[in-house]
Amino acid sequence: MLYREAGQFKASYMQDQQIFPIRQDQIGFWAMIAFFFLVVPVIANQYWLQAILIPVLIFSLAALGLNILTGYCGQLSLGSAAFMAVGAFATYNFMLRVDGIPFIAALLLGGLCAAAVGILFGLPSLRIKGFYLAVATLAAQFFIVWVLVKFGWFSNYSTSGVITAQAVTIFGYTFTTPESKYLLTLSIVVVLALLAKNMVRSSTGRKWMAVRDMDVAAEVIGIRLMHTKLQAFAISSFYCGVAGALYAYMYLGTVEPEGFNLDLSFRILFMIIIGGVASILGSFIGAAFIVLLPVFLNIMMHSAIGAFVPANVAANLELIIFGALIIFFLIVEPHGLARLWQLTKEKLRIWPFPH
Amino acid sequence: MTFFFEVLIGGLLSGVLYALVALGFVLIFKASGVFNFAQGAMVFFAALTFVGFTEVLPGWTGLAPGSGAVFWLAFALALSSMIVLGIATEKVVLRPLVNQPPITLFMATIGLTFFVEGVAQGIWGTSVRGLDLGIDDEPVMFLMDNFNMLVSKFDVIAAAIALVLFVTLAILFQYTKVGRALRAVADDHQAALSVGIPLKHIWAIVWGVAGFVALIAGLIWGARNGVQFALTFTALKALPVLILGGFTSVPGAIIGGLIIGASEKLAEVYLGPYVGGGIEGWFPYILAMLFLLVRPEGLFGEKHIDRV
Amino acid sequence: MAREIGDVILDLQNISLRFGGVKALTDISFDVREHEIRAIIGPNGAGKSSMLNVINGVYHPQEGTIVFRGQERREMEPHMAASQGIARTFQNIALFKGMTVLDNIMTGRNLMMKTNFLHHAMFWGPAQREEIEHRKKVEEVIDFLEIQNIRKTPVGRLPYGLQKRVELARALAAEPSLLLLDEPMAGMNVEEKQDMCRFVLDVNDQFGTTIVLIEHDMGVVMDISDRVVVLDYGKKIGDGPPDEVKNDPKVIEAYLGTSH
Amino acid sequence: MSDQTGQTVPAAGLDTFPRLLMHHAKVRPNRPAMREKEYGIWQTYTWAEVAENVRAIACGLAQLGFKRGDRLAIIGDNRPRLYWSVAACQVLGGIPVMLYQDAVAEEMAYVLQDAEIKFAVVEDQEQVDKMLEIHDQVPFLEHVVYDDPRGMRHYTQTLLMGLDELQEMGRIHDRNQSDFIESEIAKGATDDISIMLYTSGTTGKPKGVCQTHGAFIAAAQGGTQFDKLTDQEDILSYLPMAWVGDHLFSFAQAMVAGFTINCPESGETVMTDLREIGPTYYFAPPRVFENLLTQVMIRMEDAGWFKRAIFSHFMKVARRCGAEILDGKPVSFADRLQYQLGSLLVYGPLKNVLGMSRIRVAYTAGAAIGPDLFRFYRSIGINLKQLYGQTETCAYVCLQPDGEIKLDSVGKPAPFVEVKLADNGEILVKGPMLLKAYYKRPGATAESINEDGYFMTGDAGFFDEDGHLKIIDRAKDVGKLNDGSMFAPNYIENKLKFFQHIKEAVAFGNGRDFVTAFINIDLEAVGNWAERKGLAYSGYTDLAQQGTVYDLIREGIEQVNVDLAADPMMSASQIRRFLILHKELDADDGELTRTRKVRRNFISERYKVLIDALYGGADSQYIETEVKYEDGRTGKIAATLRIQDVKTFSPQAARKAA
Repeated sequence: MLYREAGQFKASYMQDQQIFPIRQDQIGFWAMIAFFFLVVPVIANQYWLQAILIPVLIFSLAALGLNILTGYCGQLSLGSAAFMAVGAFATYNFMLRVDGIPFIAALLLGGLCAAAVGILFGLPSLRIKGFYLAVATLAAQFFIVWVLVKFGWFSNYSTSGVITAQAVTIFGYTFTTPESKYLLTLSIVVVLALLAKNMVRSSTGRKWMAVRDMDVAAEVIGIRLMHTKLQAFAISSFYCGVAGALYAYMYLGTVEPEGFNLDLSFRILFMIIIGGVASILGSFIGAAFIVLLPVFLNIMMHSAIGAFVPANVAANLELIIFGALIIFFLIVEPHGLARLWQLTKEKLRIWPFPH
Repeated sequence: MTFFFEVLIGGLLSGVLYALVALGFVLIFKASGVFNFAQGAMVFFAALTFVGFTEVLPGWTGLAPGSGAVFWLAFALALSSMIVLGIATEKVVLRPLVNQPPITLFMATIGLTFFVEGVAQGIWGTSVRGLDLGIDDEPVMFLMDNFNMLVSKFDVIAAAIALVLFVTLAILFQYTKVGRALRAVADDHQAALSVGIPLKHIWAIVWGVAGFVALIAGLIWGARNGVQFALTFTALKALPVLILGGFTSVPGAIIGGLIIGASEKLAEVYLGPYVGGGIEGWFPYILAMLFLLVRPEGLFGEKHIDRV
Repeated sequence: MAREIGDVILDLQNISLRFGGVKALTDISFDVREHEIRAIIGPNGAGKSSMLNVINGVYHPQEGTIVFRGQERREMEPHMAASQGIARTFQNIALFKGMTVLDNIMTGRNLMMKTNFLHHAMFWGPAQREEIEHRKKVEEVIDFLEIQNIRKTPVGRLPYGLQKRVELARALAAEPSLLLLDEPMAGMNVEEKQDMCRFVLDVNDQFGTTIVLIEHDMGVVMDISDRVVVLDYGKKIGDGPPDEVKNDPKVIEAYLGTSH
Repeated sequence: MSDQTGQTVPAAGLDTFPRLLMHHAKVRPNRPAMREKEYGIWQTYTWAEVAENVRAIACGLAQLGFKRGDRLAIIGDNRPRLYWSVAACQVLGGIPVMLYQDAVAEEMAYVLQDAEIKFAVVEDQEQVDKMLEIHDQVPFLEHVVYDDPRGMRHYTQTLLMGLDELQEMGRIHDRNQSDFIESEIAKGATDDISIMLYTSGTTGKPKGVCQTHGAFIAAAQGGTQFDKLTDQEDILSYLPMAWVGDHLFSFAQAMVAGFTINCPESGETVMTDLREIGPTYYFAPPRVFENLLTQVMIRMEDAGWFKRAIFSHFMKVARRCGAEILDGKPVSFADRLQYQLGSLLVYGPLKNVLGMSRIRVAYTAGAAIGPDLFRFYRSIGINLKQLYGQTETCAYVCLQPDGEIKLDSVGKPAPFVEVKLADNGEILVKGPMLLKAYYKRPGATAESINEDGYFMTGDAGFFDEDGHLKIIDRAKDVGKLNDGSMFAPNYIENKLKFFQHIKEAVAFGNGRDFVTAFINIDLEAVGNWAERKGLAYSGYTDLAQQGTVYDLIREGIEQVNVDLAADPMMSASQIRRFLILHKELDADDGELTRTRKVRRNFISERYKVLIDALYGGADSQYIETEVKYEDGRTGKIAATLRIQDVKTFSPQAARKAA
């Protein structure tokens, strides 16, 4: 309906390969960016920033990481949370042990550590696929958390492995207010999302998808499966690692290894199933959905029965609804909410025609 | 040496229980090609349902708490619930997803896991319950006296029950019509359909049987460790068992279970102290992962060739 | 004619392939000359696809040697074959279902792309230049195979005949010197077959590509191929120009003995 | 030459196309002159690039021995390089001869012989094959240059050459003799023949119409000023290059105004390409607009009730006030508001999906356009207008001015054009855009231009009170009723055919007291209508004779009568009686020409008994007709046809009703 594409022809491949080839989409994108960078910090209150927006962004990044591995490269992983843990603890140790290291450097190094661990646990993917691989990634999940708990060095010998994030200072500015943390998180996430988008729309992404869709054919046209899969593991884990570090530094402040448990891995998996596999946008939608659903449920139930629901009942209801939603989406729309948006967009583009 | 055997036997006995959970996976995988991640949740659901019924039945019926009648009635009700759950899962979740890639079905069963756990705790609450099957957790005196080995009577009986179950199922599958049909289905769905085997019927039966196996496993595990959410994690250990034993092999599930059970206990006892303990939690997975690198098809699984 | 058949570029010597106890190929030898169209025919299950899979390294024969462009080896790895200029299509279309036609064909050029994921993450600069350069080549292939109007369509939505054509496009994008076609015309209607035939001939003619193809349609095989290998139950029972093979009693028997 | 406004006023001395081209190459070297959808994107050629390429082709042709006055045949789809070849030929003082690319080899042979073609530039292998096929009939054909080398590898004929090779050759020549092109351009005069377009005419063999640079430049300038075209326009060039309209819009006007022409990827992708380019200036024959509208309606039928409701509501609003808003006429504030909303929800998106969002000016011509169709496009805000012209007048006689649109006129005489009517109603035109001559046919030239220098169009028409020209018929078909008033059968038949249930109509009245008509119903449209009404029928003949169908058709004819009555010249031509034929008029039976024009004389003989019955006052008539089937067999259709009277209207009443 809002699209006016006539006349938006492409006279060069550069124009044809833009992320948003349609002008209206470009406008929409920049409007969103402007809204989240300029308007949100002004209008959102502490609760929204700290308890909703920051975690949504961080989970988006983790989901993006998992989406690279699972959505684009087709390798199912149930260990995302463990890679987040690696990122968080590695960043913590870099901050702790390297004097004067800039936060961003520590963050990136933390991500790289996660990538290295990702490659290690990605090795089985060379021989196995599907749920076999999923089981192997469980090994990462349990093993890594155990290592972080058992070896005090990682948490600087604190009780039960809890770490407390150091203050984050960049160019002399210390990020303490929710607004500043939100903006820093947003910037990092936006940049990384853009880089991810670039990867998936170029040769790297095509190789991932080729491996995902038909590995034998991929091999026959000269794609090296080992290299491609491990690359996906590494990049995916990097994203998860950075997300983990942000989880510790921008969101919670203190985390323990058990916080990165299997449940969190599942949540991230749910984000991409509901949000949309093989979709950058889907990672964001999925994260927002999973974070907002409990909040929404609470409000709903509060208004329905007039009192706050006991936490355990709410938790069980959440489990039920998550479970049901996953099944629902897999049956009805395996490509998730992003796909629904895509379809809506198609409808808008050909409005008033139905198809 | 005695200690080693104590540990080994203890491990093997708990391995039998892993195998019991794994058996549920194998049954479903063989019949419908679905990797049912929710099997663990079903074990939890079964145990919790049983305990729940034993608690509420005296109030509803006036039967004496802890009486045999309550036990059997609760067992019957829990079993019915499991069969209903199994059949409902087959109809509501899996049938609409037929012909989808296996990985999609797998993810659906992860969703199912959450759903089942949520429902179980929603109905029966989240507190840890004890479950008394009337078997005492005391050392087997014979072994104690003669070999000075500490082996729990409960474990031995549980293992015996499991073994009886394995044998019964094996006989059923080998010699009954349903069993033969099931094996045919496992070999080739299309072929089975074409010779007139009612696939949907078979699936329903399999899910029912899987529910039954989950109930038995749930009762034993529950009686041993208490009925609690952690049960689902214990049940997850059936996954490495499967990787060792192969997804399609019942003997594989048993042997895989024994290996996992024994090795994790031995590792805990002999390696644990060097690294601070608690390695039981991940050892089976790492073992399975390393194993996958060497022999991806499992101990008993068939070698898989990609036809192109 | 611009096309002149050259020297032997691929020589298969005494190839035997087993799956477990099943013999798929037994002691097969034949060669392929540069610029020729070489057909492999035979009844179902004769081992034709296995033969192609051996050539480009998907299967590893237990015995025999493969000499490609003077290099001798027991087995090939698929990506090695690809980097030496062997491309192929599959009997059951092996396209990347989740990608568009354009992206599918672009994957065919992956070996010629030199930038890495870091360039790609930045996109602008070397990655973009390379992307555009290869896009141009791909567009030529698209133009050559006349699939301009489906460029941006996800391949899953295309009818069978077009999918086959896209698969050929993906193979051609690699600018192969040896092209293996596994039943390129199977399941097509007459018109689509004619188109495909024309494309195969055009490829051979315009780019000088050596082609090894498996085909069931005898008419097509006899029309377009220079030499034909006949397999039956994994053994070679005939080899030679179409006319010769057509009249070979052993070949006739193999065919009469089966489906016809 | 003020380019600040984007408006082009050609300076003096820009009186031939080559001079115009070089002017643009100098003034706007980096503006896109042409685009072509190829290899997935719109390959763009700037004016400087076009000029360079034209030079190369011209030099190449000169190298081959092309001389001033030689004819160059150009055959192919709309391809930039073929347009360049036209320009290159003109640079050398040659005459480009445009051929229809879909003509069969035999038809081409005639033109090549007639124009004594030595050189041809053709698009591809397909055209080359045709040239080779007829080469022995046109022995003087020396060089065939092809644009697309695809499939040409094995052609060894010496007369063939690739355009690439020719250009390469030309470039070397151009470097060596850099003043060659300039001197050739300097030799050109505005009175030189710039193009030869073949016109089929209604009788006889096609004639080559020779137009001068001056004629086409005048026509192009007139049009450019009239519609205030700038160098920012985009036009989609998809109609045959051999057609005068394409030459005017895509060549002459583009050269004069300096705007961009866009060549689609292929014939099948025109609609997609139209959507991508979104032209600002557009031409299409009525048939295209009709197909588009049909598609819109069909696609809307699949929409949900909500969308359909929105659509039909806003289409109603548009019918009420859309055209008026476009014409700048006063419209109530409420309607204006509704129309704005409609623009957002319906018209805007609709134009978008049709690729018409950016259209400033669109023209249609070539056949009469139905008023409903015409009104539809105007009502959703597309400035669709009609024009009138023929090959001999550079397709430039009358144009509808903005804001003065009438559904059934072709507008006012265009700038520089003088139009007058002969006594028999024939339209006579005079102006700079008239043809110089028919090629090698002085007789035909003399016959078509009268002693006062007016070109006789052969069309009959009249001016209405506002000075708008209305075309009514071919002049030779126009007759008189017994009371002396004019009878224009085509005019009446077209009006009948705009009614969707009528497929063909034949009107009678010449030398009679009143007008009667044969009707062919449209089997599909009436069949649908019957289905909705639950009417059973067994085939055309049965359906045609149903009473309700007669009622349906009669209502339509009465509507036409209202229209006719409103027009003083035509009110005597109201249809009094009609019948629906028992069979569809068919070219196989000789009743229609192959281009589906009614063969009036043949029909009046064949169905004499029916005509007699129409005028004799009977209310039914039996008839038996022989028909040919597709397989060559013959058979007979017999039926008793009803004849019905139709209400007629007095002019005053009709005006009120209209």
